[in-house]
Amino acid sequence: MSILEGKRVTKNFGGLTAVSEVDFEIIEGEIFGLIGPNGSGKTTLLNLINGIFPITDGEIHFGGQRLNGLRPHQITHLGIGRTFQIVRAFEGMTVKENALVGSLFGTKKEKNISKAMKEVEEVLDFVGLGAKRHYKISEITIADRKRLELARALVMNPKLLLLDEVMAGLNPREIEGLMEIILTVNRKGITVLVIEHVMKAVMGISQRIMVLHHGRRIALGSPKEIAENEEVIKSYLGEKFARRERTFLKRG
Amino acid sequence: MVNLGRKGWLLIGGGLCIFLFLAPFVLRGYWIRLLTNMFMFAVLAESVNIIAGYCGYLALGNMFFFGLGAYTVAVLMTKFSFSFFSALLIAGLGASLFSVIVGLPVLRLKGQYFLMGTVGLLELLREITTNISLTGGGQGITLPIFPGGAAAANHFFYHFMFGLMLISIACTFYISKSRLGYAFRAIKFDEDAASVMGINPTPYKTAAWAISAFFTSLAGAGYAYWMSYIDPGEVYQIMPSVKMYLMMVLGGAGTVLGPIAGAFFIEFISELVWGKFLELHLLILGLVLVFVVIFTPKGFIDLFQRGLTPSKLLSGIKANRI
Amino acid sequence: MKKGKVCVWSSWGVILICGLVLVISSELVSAQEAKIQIGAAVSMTGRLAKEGNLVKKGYETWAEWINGRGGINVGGKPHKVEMIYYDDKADPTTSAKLTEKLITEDKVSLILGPYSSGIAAATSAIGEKYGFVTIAPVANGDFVYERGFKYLFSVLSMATGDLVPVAELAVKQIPKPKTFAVVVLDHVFTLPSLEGVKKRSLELGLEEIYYGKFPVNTSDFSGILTTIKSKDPDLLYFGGFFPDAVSFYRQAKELNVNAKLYTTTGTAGHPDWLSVMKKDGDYVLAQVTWHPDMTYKGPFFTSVSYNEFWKKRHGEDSSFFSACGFVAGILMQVAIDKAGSLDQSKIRDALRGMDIETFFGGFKFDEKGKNIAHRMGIVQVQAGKQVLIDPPRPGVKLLYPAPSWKER
Amino acid sequence: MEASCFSEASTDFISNHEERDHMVGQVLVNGFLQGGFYACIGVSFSIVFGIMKVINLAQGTQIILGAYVTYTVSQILRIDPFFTLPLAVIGLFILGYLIQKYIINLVAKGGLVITSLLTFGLNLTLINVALLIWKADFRGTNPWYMGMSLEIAGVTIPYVRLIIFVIALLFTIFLELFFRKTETGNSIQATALNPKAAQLMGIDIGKTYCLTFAISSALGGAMGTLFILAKPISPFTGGDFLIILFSVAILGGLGSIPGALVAGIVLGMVESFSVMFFGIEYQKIALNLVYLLILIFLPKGLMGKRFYG
Repeated sequence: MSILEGKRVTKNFGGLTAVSEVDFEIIEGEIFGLIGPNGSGKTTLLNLINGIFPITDGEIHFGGQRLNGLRPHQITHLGIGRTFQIVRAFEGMTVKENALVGSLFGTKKEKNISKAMKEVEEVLDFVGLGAKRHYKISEITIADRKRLELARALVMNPKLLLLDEVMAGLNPREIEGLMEIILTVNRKGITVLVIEHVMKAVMGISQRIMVLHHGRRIALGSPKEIAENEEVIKSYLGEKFARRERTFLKRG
Repeated sequence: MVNLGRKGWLLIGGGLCIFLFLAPFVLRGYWIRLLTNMFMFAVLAESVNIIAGYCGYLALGNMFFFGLGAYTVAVLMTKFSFSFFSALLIAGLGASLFSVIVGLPVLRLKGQYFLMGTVGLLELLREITTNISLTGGGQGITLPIFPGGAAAANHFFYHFMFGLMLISIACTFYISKSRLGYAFRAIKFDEDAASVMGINPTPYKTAAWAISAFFTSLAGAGYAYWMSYIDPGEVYQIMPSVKMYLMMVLGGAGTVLGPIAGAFFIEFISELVWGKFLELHLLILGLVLVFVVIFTPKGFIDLFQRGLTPSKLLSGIKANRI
Repeated sequence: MKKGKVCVWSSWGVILICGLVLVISSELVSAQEAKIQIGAAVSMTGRLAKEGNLVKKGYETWAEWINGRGGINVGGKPHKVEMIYYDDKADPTTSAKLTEKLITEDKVSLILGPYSSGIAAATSAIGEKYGFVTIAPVANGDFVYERGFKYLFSVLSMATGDLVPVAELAVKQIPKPKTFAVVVLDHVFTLPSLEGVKKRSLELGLEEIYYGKFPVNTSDFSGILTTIKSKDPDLLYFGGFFPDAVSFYRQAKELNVNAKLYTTTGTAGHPDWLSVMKKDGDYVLAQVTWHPDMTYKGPFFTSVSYNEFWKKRHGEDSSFFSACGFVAGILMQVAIDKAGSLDQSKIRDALRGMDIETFFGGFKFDEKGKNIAHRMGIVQVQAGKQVLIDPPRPGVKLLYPAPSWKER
Repeated sequence: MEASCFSEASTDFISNHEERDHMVGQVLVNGFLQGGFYACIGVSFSIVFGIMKVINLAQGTQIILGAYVTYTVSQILRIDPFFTLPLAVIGLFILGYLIQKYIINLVAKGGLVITSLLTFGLNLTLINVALLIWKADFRGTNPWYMGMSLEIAGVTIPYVRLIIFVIALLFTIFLELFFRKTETGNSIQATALNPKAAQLMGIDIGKTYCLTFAISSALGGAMGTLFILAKPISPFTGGDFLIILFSVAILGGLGSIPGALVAGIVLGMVESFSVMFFGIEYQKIALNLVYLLILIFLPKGLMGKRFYG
């Protein structure tokens, strides 16, 4: 059954429409890909889901609960975790402290700090930051910051995880690693929504993919369908990639 | 510097406290007064540290809580013949309540606008106090003299401010270790990210300001009784606010003991300055401000950490210059 | 974390060292003692710097003068005096601290008071604590003396009497004034004087047709003046700081607001008034604590000879602020002479019993330490000069009614 | 006491009608003329605030320094204060440029606490320097036309205030044109919007900031010249401007010059009408209340951008 459902979701900034009448439905337990050219409204859609922007028109439901008009922290407490495209870690706090905030104030609002510390350390080990837990944010690499973003979202132990371009700017090896992590997370039963530009990754891990273009939904379906969808190819993927992808999918 | 364990530090700290507690019994009046003054500023710096250093909201006008406390006590003691301590309690709680009330609208402002808002509040409260006959208006108000001679008074106010300082330190220490502290700092560094991570900023901001208000107001209350005469122009000043910020920055914003150390340091400096150069102290205080922010924008604790070599000093500049 | 802590404590170390240095240095200061040390904390900077420095000048000159005569006579043998000055920055806290420093650290034998009521209120409390006589040279807000202090003495009569002579003068004039308006700065400096003259005027049967209190730093009086103009009072009582008075009367001229008599607290007697206002300053009245043309006689000086002495030293008339400082010194010295020792309680009793006339005027203190023998002088600015018109002198009369701004 | 003069101040207007109308006219003019001056000093603060996000707590004293230049020069050369205006402008321009180049730029990226502390430190330093040079005495000018005024329909308009108003207005308009039309002006605005982008476009941020601060300082100097015509000054007078500077900047909106102009005049009106309706002792309260209410309820100011976040 669906965990997150959007009906004719629309957002206007003054004159221009960033997202218009997008319908979507995310099935519990799946990895749902969201792709589209820059400025196609992907991040805006995320901001609408977790309440950073007020929604102009339409409705978003999370497990039956209507999200319209809720403040970000309320939505977080319902069980939606999120990472930021431009990393928004708390400079001046250590890696561990950053993650700790998530577990103290996230979905389960851990009261006991030492207990929180423990699980934070587990999560940090899981995303591979265990060794750097005492580093200041300024002292760690982009890749690590992305991992931290992920960790911060995970310790909030969400039912739904929104990942905004966690792979942007990483080298292939790091990407492989992150894909692994995301799949493991998903296996633990956490539904995941990924925004990605790295086609290979998003095609590889998502069960279903939605394509946005100029704020409209131009396609929704399995990676295979998307790769073959003419409009998508025209407006976004481009022939060359599509061909390679088809052959890639044929081989299975 | 040798690194004693936690116990060692506790020992030193405790020793220092006992020493300071007994000090007034050996020191002469001026020194008692000087230290009392330092404790007072330490309290003020610490309470600014809570709202600005931890929570990142720069309440430059924070001194209006000081005036509020001072006048609450003054009016209650003279016009309604309250005892000092009951008046004190009311002053503290009153200020916190007030901070919550004005906080709801004012804490919505960010950065410069919050800063300027608090300055506006300072001015407004001064003008209002000047215009109410209950507070003695512009003529100021005279409090009852502390009964029981010079020594008794000196010791009373010394220990009052000293105790207040210890409490404020303890409170800040608790905050820094508790969920509150994490929430404050998260809000300071990135309020949106904080709210996405499940922190509802409003109550935390308000709490931070209320605590800050509480201590500032108590300090003001003590001050009023200590000076035994106050007028609006004197207790609602912006100058001490700025001094508080200097102390906080110098000692290290968002650390427990930094502001305290900063307060002591600055008070000693200005004390030395008056003695020597009569007509230059503004200039010197001004230059101290300028040099501090240029060379040690993160406070001298940070400087100690990085080491005191000239190159390190210059790196302090490099961080912020354009 | 640990590291941070280490640093915090090391900084504490630095501070404690600073403290030690300070202790030692102060010890060195208070070590040498030969003469009578007299301490004074006055405002050399801050909002009251101008007046504070003038008072200090009075103290300095007195010290030179007394040392020139061999010093203060204590029980038969003269002691030279040595002054210690601190700058209280016109801030009561600082002033209180410095006064306590003078008493407990520098171990001075005598204290000469600070400038202004607000600050005297703070320092007198210290003097009282240690049983030190405080002679307040220029602090005549009644509230300062209403706290039952035993060691506090005022050089001046109380502020509520400051402008009373103006009202008394006015009602003697032809055409007799009927109405008056009061415009006053809401501040301890000005309120008492204006309240006093208001009360007296009402007693004398004048009618109050306007009363306005303005806050500190009011720059624009045109609103208030417009109101006053519509009421057209005979007497205009104004009380405010120097800049307030200047912009008030300038705007009065601009808006052509006329009265038969203009008054300010102090300001028109202020040294800077003439240089700033030029001829627009004419006809305005103000109280002065002292004036060279006064005709008091006393030990050491008459009003005239004092001013000549001052002229020789400084090449200018003595301002009344300096006179207050100077006479405070003389009081102290007379009291010690009479007490025959430096014992504060003896000095206090000497002052209590005192009833003398000096170049400054009479001195007789009531049980609260108010000087009941002193009477403010009233000056009117006539042709760019501050002319003493009260106490009355032959050949000097009040210019009344003042011509309208247009006719000047 | 307050109560009594409250009623007085208000009743007399109800009592007599054409007196009241004439009164309103006068008060209107007063507020307007005062407002012009407020607007201009406000602008001098507002541009630094809007463009560099720096709260210049020394602005008041810079204005006073301008006044001192005027005072000194007109005393020495025995010339009309107005003719010293260019000197005040140039002098303060240079001072401002140096301050920004060698002091403020060193901490420009330091954030709000740092810059505010710095400007306050500068303020103290400047005050003390002024104190050493000119002493604590009150200094004032008194040209021959001081206090003269023309009368139109029972409303008196003092020449000095009129001239002050006009000059202040000219300065403001000139500045607005400078920002709109000239290339330098545009580059300054670009820097204001987004320093990083501006840098990429090849604008020298440091230099732009110096220029901005210098302009603001120069404007302050000019206003000093005008101020000392109306009121005597001492080194400590500068602090009195603070809340006006803030109010104009806030009410006018972040760094918006036309906004500041309107704001200044609105404040002037509030000031003089509050006197008319409530009595003068409520003037400052009214000002501060308006200031806070705007800050809280009118986030965009009158013509500026919004200022949450």
